[in-house]
Amino acid sequence: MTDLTVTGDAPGAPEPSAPRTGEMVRVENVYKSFGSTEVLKGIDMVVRPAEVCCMIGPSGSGKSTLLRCVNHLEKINAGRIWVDGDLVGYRERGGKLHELREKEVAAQRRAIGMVFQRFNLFPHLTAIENVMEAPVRVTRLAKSTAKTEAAALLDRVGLADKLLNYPAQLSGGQQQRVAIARALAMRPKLMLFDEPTSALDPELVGEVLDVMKGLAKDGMTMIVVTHEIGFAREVGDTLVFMDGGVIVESGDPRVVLANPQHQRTKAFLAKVLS
Amino acid sequence: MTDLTVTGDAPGAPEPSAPRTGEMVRVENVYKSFGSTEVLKGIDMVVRPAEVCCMIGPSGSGKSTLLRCVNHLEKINAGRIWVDGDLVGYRERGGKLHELREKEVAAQRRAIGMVFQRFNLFPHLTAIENVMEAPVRVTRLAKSTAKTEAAALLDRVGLADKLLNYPAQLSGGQQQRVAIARALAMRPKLMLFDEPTSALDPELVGEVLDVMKGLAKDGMTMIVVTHEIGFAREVGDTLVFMDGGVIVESGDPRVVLANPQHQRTKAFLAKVLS
Amino acid sequence: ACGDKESSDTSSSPAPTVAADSALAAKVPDAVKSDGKIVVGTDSTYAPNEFLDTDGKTVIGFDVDLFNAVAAKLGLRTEWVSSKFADVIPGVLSGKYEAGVSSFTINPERKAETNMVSYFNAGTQWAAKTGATIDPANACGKKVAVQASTVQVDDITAKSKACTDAGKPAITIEQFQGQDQASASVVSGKNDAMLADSPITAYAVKQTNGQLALVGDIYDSAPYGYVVKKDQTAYAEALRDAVAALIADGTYKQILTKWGVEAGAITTPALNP
Amino acid sequence: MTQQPPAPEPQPEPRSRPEAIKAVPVRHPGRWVAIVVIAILAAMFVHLLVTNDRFEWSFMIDNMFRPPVIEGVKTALVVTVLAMAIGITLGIIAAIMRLSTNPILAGAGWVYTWFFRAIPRVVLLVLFGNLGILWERLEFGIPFDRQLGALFGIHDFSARLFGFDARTAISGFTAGLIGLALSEGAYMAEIVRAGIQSVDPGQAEASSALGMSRGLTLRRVVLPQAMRVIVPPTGNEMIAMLKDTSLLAFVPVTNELFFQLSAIGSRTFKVFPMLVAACLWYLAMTSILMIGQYFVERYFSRGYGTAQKAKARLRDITAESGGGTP
Amino acid sequence: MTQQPPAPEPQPEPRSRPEAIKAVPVRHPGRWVAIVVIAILAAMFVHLLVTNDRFEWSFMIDNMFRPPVIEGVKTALVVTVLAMAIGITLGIIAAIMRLSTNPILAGAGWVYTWFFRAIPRVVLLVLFGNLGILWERLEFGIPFDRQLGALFGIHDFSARLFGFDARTAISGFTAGLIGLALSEGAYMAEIVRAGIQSVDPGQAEASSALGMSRGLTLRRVVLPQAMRVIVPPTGNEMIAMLKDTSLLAFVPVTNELFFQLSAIGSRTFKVFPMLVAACLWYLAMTSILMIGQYFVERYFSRGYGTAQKAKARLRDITAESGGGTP
Ligand SMILES: Nc1ncnc2c1ncn2[C@@H]1O[C@H](COP(=O)(O)OP(=O)(O)OP(=O)(O)O)[C@@H](O)[C@H]1O
Ligand SMILES: Nc1ncnc2c1ncn2[C@@H]1O[C@H](COP(=O)(O)OP(=O)(O)OP(=O)(O)O)[C@@H](O)[C@H]1O
Ligand SMILES: [Mg+2]
Ligand SMILES: [Mg+2]
Repeated sequence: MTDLTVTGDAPGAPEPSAPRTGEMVRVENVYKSFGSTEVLKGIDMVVRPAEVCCMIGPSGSGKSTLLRCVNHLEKINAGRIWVDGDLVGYRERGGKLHELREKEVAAQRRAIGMVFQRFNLFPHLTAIENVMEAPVRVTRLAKSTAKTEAAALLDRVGLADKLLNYPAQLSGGQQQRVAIARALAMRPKLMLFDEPTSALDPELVGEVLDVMKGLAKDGMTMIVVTHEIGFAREVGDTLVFMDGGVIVESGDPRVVLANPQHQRTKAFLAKVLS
Repeated sequence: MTDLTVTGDAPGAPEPSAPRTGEMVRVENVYKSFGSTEVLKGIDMVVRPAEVCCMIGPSGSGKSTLLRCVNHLEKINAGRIWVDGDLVGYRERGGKLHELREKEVAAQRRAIGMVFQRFNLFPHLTAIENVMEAPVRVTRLAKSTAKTEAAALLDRVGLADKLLNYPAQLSGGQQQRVAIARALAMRPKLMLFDEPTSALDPELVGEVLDVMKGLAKDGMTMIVVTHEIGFAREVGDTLVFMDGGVIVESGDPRVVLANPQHQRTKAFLAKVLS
Repeated sequence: ACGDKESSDTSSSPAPTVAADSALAAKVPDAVKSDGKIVVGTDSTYAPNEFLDTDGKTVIGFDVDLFNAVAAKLGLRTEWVSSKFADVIPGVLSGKYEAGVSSFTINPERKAETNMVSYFNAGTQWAAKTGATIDPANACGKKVAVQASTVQVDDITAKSKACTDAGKPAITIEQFQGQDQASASVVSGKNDAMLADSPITAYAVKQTNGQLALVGDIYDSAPYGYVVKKDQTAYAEALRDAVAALIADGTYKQILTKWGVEAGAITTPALNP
Repeated sequence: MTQQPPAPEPQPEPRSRPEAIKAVPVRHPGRWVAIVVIAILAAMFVHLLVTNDRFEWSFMIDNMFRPPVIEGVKTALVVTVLAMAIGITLGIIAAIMRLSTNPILAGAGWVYTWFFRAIPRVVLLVLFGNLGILWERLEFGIPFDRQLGALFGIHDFSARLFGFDARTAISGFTAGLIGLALSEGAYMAEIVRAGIQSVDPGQAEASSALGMSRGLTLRRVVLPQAMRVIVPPTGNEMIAMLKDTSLLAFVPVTNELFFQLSAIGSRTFKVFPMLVAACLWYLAMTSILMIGQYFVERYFSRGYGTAQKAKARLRDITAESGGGTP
Repeated sequence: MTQQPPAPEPQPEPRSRPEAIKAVPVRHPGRWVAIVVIAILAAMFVHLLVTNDRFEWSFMIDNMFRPPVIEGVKTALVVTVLAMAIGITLGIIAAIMRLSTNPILAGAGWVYTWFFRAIPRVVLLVLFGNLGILWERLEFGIPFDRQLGALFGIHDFSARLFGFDARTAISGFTAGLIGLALSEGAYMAEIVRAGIQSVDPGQAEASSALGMSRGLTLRRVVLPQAMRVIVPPTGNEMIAMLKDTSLLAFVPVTNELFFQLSAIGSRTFKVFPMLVAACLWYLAMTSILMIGQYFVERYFSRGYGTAQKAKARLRDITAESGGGTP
């Protein structure tokens, strides 16, 4: 489980310099602004390997931004993020931070799969080509190997019969499952999901959640932003409730959901569960 | 309640020529094709004044098409539709059907409000201008009167403070409520809703359903295509389940939901309620 | 169509062969003769002086035949480059062309900028639709077509000014990019008359099968000149002497007669007359 | 999965703000090479402008503001405005014709746009400059907006209202203007059509569901929204039209800017400086129009999710700087 | 609300299919008037073509297929292809420069597009035709794709690889081609840029989230999708370029189509038939390109929700016939 260790340091104390072992993600006192609006205001979070961390919170609370910071799609303004022990986006040398070169950032991102709310499949490629693209072009896997692996992955998400369909010929749920397969093709150590089912028709939500449950069972470390409370309760190891750029409350999903400690959490849950 | 009177006539018998009194909508043996695909295959349906008829059914079953036929946004290929006793889109004279002129179709549509899944607000007009547009331009209401009425309507849907916002400055739920106010501004006798909440974030669904509940309580005749089973159970007088272009089952929502008669209904409800 | 036949006839008859004169050749600057040819700028839309043959490539005309002979006298070939009329002299001044041969009437402005060698005498000749009565000396209120940038533009502008000064209506002047359009506009009745160099007008009258007729006499007779750079006087003198030699040996007369423009023959070419 | 008791302090108090990240940026040596190359080229160009005496700067400046040149500038602007005004009108008519369900009207609209878009403007203008060759008199029996037909054969139409001498009427300025306007109409027709088609059909549907007529829908709902799509290319057309007034020199229209500058060039044999002057004049005029277009476009995108747009743009920029978008 | 027991037969058996609706359609008298007007105009135009002897049809047909004219057609096509090829290359380079985060590169790209878009092509071509006025020799020290710079001042650059006589090299055909290509590059830059920007930023994001580099993302994800936006206007540019080869007549390039047709006109004084011939030639050539463009566009929209598109189109049509959309 995530423990939101408010590390023992007094306010203003020097930053701890590295994550402990046995942590897949460590987010430490992260701030992020867009222009003059501050979206993340001191986020601390730890995700251990094989853990499923679900994040909920009202619109605009900064959930997506936090996810995007974890794989350096957004640059943070202050704080540190480590994934699997490596500082994300920077190298610390001689007490100074150096931006990583594009190639190095890309290499870091390969270890992190990301699934977007709006799928973002490549519309000009078929399902199997979508899945093969990164292995073939980035890790320079032989085409035939990549093809076999892609077919296996698509089979795993239940799409063995849709290999040659273009995204436009797939339903939303099918597209999202292709997107998951595409992310898995790079054999990530960590998967980020940003409201993976919220753009889907209610009938199609289940099939995507099932695939995610399977992943969790297989021991994938996952951070999942979701409004599917049922999923969080059943699959999540931790539930994090964000509001206004801070983590208001977190803990075992069954505990948090049954007995929220904070007024804001209570109000939000009341709305969502109604 | 709607009764799906399979009228006593033997197959192939001459069509009954007019709706009975006390019926707001009468749909009789309606067929509709797009090109070679038949989308509606003999729909019969009656909605009485002040009744709320909810329609459910899988994607592609023809729910939207049926709604669009009721206000002649689509031309039917066979059968008849009456709204408030008037044949929709045609005039029967000397045993022949004559297309109504554009003006006459427009006049019929004024009695029928329609709310779309994707709101379809006019993006270049403010909320109040959206509501005033039709009364001022179509029924030639004085601008000042229209403005007062529009403000009252927007107040009724809980948007008294958003009169001057453009649609892009409103949340989805607010936009949909403006769309409802816009339809109400023409004082329709019948309201058609096509999945009015399915494009909304879960948090915003409630506010729109509340407005619709209010309308139902005020005695508006409504046909509502929806996936919100809770709404159908609570507010609907009838529930119609469509599949593959036919009405498979209909009746009291509580009865149909608790005890569906048909296999297809059972399967669908199992999916949606899970 | 008959015009076609004629021009192909004229172009197919062989140009007289001319022997080189090494004394003259020696006066040509190295910059010009080093490649064995003279690059000539010309506006090839001016029949019969210089225009494109039916093959769409070869520039032909009496100017062409004559200057080819002049070059041959200097032991050089010619390369004819089509240009816009207005761009020929600037091209010569910049060194883009080594000579400008495009029916340039010698006038003070041109002489001030360049060296000009006279080789022909042309005047301005008017034409109008057959049967029309128009007096070139008093064309006030008429519509007159002319090719842009020719000396006739100044001429007709002055005439128009004379009209207005005399309290009469001005001449409506329409300036065309090419002489062909100017002539065509008179044939169509769009304009009342045209004026151009005498050989041009004569050729137009001939080509339009009697739809046009000459009006009035040739006036403002002035020499045509070859244009070379101001600082190439020796070269200009060589050209002048070459023309004189051609007059002397009869080739000159032969070429002019071939094109039916012998009326404009001169006896002594001059540098900047 | 590790099982631990929930953290003892479930509500984190944000600690004091850590130091902002000021990282050493990545170097891009390739870029510097490109910049040096650009700098050398620019320097050489400036050197050329200053040292090559064929530019004759003082002569050029002397001559590029002479009254006939200024007259030419005015002509260019007047023709631009008139040709665009007529062209837009024709374009709207032709677009509505092409969108008609009636095949004959749609076909006529198509033929018009096809013909005038297929022929080079310069050929068209020279042709129009010579149209007087066809007739000596033109007579009108139908209103001005039918001038297209009029140009092509009204002389044996019986309902003659008035006539005039075609040789004077259709020449120079008029011929050039009509040619440009007809040509522009064809381009505008395509633009207006694309604009109308770009509007979400749901809009027209919502409008007719409210009982608004087709005309009302077009006027109040579709066209205002189509404007967003129509205005930017119309601005481009305007700029293109200003540039194409230079083609009037070949009609010819003698008080046109390019004609006047060329005339000075050929009179003085200083062709090159006058061509440079033409470039400068057109650069100046089109640049002003471009700036105008920028503001007009900004005006027409008001109310359309400006917030979203700004957000999208911001997102692009930040994603880019984060290494995301190319 | 009425309370009734549920209908006794809850599953309706669809009855036999009723007679299809065959309604008497609404009449549109206004349309008929318009059609009659169009018919009269068309008839008058045909009458004009047949009766007015200034068209000289037989002369025109005799002359419009002569070898030099065919040569001119070939030149037009060759120049179109070459100028577009160079222009597209320049355009992609300039677009990438403009999208660079480096202000100097972006600025250089901007200046290039601004300059060449602001000057009328005809002025540019005449200017290029006279560029020989500036230098007598050109010498090259940098590769061909830097020709822009070369044109503007390479004569005192030290790394001379080879040189040639500028008076012959930069004149006629070469000057015209370079002028058109540089101008086209500026237009293509804008098109490519718009195409790249039209691709959903989510695509680039997804791609970089997969660990693909910026260049890979551009090549494999962004450009293929941008093609859909780039291809149609490039087709238009191609057609515009074909038409603008007629401007080469003013460089002048003597083996150009319009020049050749005009030359026949000037030799024979039958200007009008030759202008009509020019119209017919350009009509034919551009029409063929337009047909080609139609197929290319269709090809490039493959895989992009063709089904949805067809559905949307169908919806338009049916809504229209149902009285919905204007
Ligand atoms: N690129 C950006 N530029 C400017 N503001 C941004 C950007 N991305 C996000 N924001 C703002 O940051 C805030 C948090 O956004 P974020 O997308 O992280 O919220 P969220 O919790 O994911 O909400 P939602 O549930 O709506 O997705 C919002 O106010 C949003 O407007
Ligand atoms: N304009 C059209 N042209 C062609 N086919 C159409 C059109 N509109 C609808 N259809 C087809 O008709 C069928 C029924 O569509 P309809 O939109 O009525 O279904 P629905 O029950 O409303 O489904 P959903 O829940 O997805 O809205 C679908 O197969 C659809 O593809
Ligand atoms: Mg989000
Ligand atoms: Mg639907």
